[in-house]
Amino acid sequence: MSGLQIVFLIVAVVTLFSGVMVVASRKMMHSALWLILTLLGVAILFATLQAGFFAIVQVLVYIGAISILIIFTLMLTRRVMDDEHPQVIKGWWLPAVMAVILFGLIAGFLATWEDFQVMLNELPADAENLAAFGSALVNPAGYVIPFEVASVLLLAALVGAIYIAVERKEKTR
Amino acid sequence: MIPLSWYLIAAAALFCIGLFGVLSRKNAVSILMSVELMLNAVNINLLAFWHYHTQLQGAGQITPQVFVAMVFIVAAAEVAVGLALIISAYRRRETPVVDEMTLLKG
Amino acid sequence: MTSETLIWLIPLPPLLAFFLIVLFTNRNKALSHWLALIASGLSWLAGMIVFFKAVTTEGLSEHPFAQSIPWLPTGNTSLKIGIQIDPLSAVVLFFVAWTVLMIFIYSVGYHNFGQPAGKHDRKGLPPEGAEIKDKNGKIVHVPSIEPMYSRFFALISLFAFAMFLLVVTDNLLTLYVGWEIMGLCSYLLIGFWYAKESARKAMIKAFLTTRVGDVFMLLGLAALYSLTGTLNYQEILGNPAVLEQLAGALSPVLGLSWAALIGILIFIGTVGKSAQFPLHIWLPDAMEGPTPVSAMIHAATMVSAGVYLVIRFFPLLSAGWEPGGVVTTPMLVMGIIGAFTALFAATIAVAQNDVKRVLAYSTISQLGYMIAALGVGAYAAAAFHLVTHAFFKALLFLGSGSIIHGMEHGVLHTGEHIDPQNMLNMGGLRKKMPVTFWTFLIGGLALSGFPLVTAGFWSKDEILSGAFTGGNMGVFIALALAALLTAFYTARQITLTFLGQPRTKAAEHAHESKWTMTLPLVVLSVFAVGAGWSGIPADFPGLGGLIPNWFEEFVGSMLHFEPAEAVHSLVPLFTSLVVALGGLALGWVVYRRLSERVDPLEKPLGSIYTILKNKYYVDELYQATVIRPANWVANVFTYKFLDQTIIDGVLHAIARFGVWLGNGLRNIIDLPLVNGAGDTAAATTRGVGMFLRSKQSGRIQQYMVIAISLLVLAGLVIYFTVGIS
Amino acid sequence: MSFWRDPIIFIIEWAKGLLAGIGWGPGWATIVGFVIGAFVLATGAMFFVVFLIWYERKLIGRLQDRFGPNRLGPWGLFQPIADMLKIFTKELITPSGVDWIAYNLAPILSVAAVLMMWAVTPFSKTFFGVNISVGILFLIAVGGLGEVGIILAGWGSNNKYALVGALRAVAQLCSYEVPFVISALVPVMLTGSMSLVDIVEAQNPWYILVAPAAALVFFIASVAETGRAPFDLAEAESEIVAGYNVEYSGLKFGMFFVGEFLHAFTASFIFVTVFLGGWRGPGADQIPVLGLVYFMIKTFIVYFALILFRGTNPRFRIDQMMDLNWKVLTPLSLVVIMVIALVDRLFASSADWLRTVILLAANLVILVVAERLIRRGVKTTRPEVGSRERPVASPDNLFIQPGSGAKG
Repeated sequence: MSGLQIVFLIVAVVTLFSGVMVVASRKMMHSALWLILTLLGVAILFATLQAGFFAIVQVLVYIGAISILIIFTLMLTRRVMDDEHPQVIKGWWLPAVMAVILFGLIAGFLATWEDFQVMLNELPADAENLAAFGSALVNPAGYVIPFEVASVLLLAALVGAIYIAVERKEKTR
Repeated sequence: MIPLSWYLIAAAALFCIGLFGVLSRKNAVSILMSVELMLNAVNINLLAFWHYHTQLQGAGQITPQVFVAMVFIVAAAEVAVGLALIISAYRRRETPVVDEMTLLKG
Repeated sequence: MTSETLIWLIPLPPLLAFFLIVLFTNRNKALSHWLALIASGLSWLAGMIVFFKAVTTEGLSEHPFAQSIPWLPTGNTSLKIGIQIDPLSAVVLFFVAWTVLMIFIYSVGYHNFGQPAGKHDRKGLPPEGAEIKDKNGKIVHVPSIEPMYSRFFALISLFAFAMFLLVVTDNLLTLYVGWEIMGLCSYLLIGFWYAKESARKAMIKAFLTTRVGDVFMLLGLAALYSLTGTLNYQEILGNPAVLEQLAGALSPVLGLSWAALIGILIFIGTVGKSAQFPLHIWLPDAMEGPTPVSAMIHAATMVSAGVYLVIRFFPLLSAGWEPGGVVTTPMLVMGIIGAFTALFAATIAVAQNDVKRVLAYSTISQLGYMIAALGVGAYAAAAFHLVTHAFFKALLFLGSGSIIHGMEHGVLHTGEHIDPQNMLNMGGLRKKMPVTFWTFLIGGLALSGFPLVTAGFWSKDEILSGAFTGGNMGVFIALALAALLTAFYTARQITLTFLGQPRTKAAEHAHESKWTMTLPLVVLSVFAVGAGWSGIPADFPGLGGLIPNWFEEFVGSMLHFEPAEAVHSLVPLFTSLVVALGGLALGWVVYRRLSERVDPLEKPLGSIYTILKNKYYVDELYQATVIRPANWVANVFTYKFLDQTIIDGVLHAIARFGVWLGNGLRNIIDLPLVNGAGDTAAATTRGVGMFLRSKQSGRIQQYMVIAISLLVLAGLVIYFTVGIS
Repeated sequence: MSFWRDPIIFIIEWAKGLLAGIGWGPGWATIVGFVIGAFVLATGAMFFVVFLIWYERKLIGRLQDRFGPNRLGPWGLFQPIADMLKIFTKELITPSGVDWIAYNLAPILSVAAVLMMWAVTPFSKTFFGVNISVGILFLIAVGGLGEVGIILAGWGSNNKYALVGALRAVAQLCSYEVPFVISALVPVMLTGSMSLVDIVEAQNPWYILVAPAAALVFFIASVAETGRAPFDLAEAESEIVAGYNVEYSGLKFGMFFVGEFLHAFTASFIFVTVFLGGWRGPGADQIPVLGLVYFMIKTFIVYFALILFRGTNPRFRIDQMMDLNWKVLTPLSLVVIMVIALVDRLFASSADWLRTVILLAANLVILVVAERLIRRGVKTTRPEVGSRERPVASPDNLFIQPGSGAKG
């Protein structure tokens, strides 16, 4: 077992554990903090896959923006933040069983694939070809249309979020 | 040096944890967080397969990277709109708990 | 900047002007028209540069200026958007750029820019005139500015964009886009004064009639794309192999070859756009638009698009045809329809009194000429006539607008209640409106083909000689007769309008229009004369060879085969001389001394005159054959007979029987047996409903749990049945 | 390689040799080297802060017509050390009702986030932690961790003022990330790489000469990111007591304090790296240690500017702060990046000096136009706050003795 494998195992265990804690903790704030840890773990998993760019972007987008937003929302809905009541619905065991069976199924199906156990070797340094990736995003022969659509989606989300969340004042006469 | 299977299993586990969260948590913000977990699981899968295919074909594969970027974008948009909705609903109904938002009850 | 870049830029300024005017400057009239003018000026400038570059380039027809970029990826191929300037589009670009610029300038004056706003003017109605106090404090009536001035300029800018787009494009798809935008603009411009009922009806009529043609054209386009996989001109028309294949393959319709079928479908599009015989009815009604400008757009620019299309697709239409040989089916259809339309419309024009309607029918007739010319294979002649006709018809329309404007001025001044567009109310305008008179005279002579001097003579002569050498005597005679009538009604129009004595007070008080209106007239009259000199046939007695027949060389190079060795004969030449001069003289003689407001032909011609005046009752025919029957079928057959008698009768019978049967059964079976079972079933349903009701909790998560459970179940089943093997 | 030309690398190589001598493989040696390097750098940075505090207090004192610290040691140099000792010995009070993890994690995160930025900055040609290909993104991402720290502090303290302070701080930091990132894209675009090492190497001439408008936006945004005056709304003493760190005492408060000073210093050396040519200077290529010197000189000049900025500007109101960001900096940075992209593309084939001159001219034009536009939006006459005349301090006033000047 090489050093990288050990690192992977530790990170994966931490990630999964904090993932469980995200859905299991009673305090919403703790759940959000565990989420940050999970996201960080996922970023490290990206790094072990030699996708350094996406690891950094994961930290930037998820931790820097998304989790901050979530915590912000929690603060704005503070009344239930300190809620000590159970945070799961009554029949929570059914989803739990479902999730476990689903996991078994996915694993079972994956195991039938011949390349399942293939080793991921170290890639050459330029494998994550960011320049090619960048130009593919703006190339008509590449992915320019998805990229444009995504930009429009982001813009729409921005406008929509502002529109929904803005507090409409009663019209003053 | 790490088997592909480890990544896939870890991603599947993370996905199922997220699924459980979506199905069982009461608070809407929690559900959103669980959705993020599921999206992250998908991204791990995508990048693992990116690595696999790059290794298989010897050249950097663009498509998986584009997919990952799209997932990031969609996640960001989803969180922005979702949280705005939650805040808006909280203002109207004084609760972020989905259980209490049962306007569709028959 | 390369020519290609410049060509890309040609259509853009008017589009930009359209958006700017609509979005930002529509409050400011001066700014709006300056925007439109500058935009059309830029397009004109670019068009001229491109034209002269095109003219000076050797071998342009083999290597046109062309460029394209992929636009819409569709699977493996992608629809492209591109530009192409070859000799044909170069000359079309030339006259389009000029006429569009002139229209823009003219519109400024026509819509009374600089005049005060009228008190009673409403949006959607022509301006009624304003009252102002002059220096002496007297109240006088003057024309007032159009209330929707900016809107007009926005619309004609969009129109200009579409026309330029249509000309510079290199494929059918973009052409179709421009074509449809023009359809929209013509709809909006015809109905520009939308508060008038007649305008509303005319706009709908124009739109729907042209749509009939467009649907067929779209079918042809789709067939072409599915057969060849491209819509690019060069790839279809410039490729003999493709043409040969299309001409050889048999289509499932009427035993026509694919080339013939597609050709006819595309030609039907032209029939709609260029107002050929069965679908010509919209064009005269289109004169409801702001008088000369929109009319001239419809008559000199847009309808040219249809002819441009068939000229462009001539290689396809004539695929399989050798000069001098048997004409192909589409060409035969075109020859017949064109010649018939030419004669048919010319006869109607003779009996019209509205100054614009005469021109409208004359336009239909002249377009028929071009179509007929193509039908007999006179390719360059058709293109040539397209160009010259655009110039002199634009001139005539703008001139008629100027006349009407002058007359309206007179009407406002005198307060008479007469129609300012009726020629019988005019007369003697020559002295009041000299510039308009001389330019209109030039245009009229060009239209009637006054020998040697005017452009119309040269182009018409070529068409006649083409028809003659093409060996199609029927077409030749029809065209010659049409030419005679053309000269006749032109002379009639000029005589009624300008010569003699004023027949009304309003005509006495008419006066010359502003320079913004007369300047375009002068410019266009130069072209109405000069454009003909570029195409004097080399073998013309006396004059031939003095100036090289540049036009035929330039445009004729588009065709890949040599035109037939012209067996030159003096017959067509004499014919055209005789019909032109004879018609003119006849018209002048008949209408020279008209003093009362009645057409002198009305009595001698009798019922024929009535028929002509009513346009052969085609509108009524459509009313009787299409619209009435449709109404009748709907009302009498479908509603009264089918619906009320048969279906209702059957239903009523069934119902009566049912009632009888029901009553019987009710007492025997229903009450004791069925009701008992029914009640039980209802109670069960209710119970199940009550049970299921608790499941519809409004909780999304619960629903999702159910969904995921089913998914997991399905997964398990698959895993244990398929997955293991 | 002689010792004097590049002492740091020399020492590292020597230490590696030593480890190899013991029999450790090069891989382990590298790891140990990183650990030791990180430890030394972090500790050094922490001690460096002591000097920074003295520097800043002295300067601020001068700005406010005081002497600043002047009792302990030469020029008061030991004053911060005394303060430090005091902070060490203070009692650590943990208020009741705090969230233990959040409360204790927050100060650590806020210092760690800043220190992580040191890992990718090239201090000289040869001396840098790691050269990752997405260095600038890393800086921004790590900045996000600092925000998490602040949020944790605000929420974990179980205090309304702290929460409000944290909300303000995070709103500010999130907002100012937008122009920060966009203006940081300008050097990235000009260089064609996101690696800080590449950016420094490519700066010929310095990017502040090529894109002064972007540099200005970047500077203002990074000041806002540090959360210092005039952007110190998060700890506005007069409004919300002391913001997110109100419940902290002793060393934990000290961590926040250190974090803030360190962040300011870090912001200035990032500015130097991105826009002022980093370690570049005459002879720095040949003698790398000279680069370190240049780097420090430049950093202190920028830091000086930062303190001037702090000392001379009053604190923004929250709406002004947001206005400045969304209505001025963000549009400005968008315009700048578009114009620079366009100009750079149009003149891609012309000579370097010509392109530089044109870019500079374009930037100056943008700045002038922006200044005009902003002036038009500014209200020139401010509404009168009070209607009555205020009492003016005069010699009659009992609290001010005539003749006693202000002495600090």
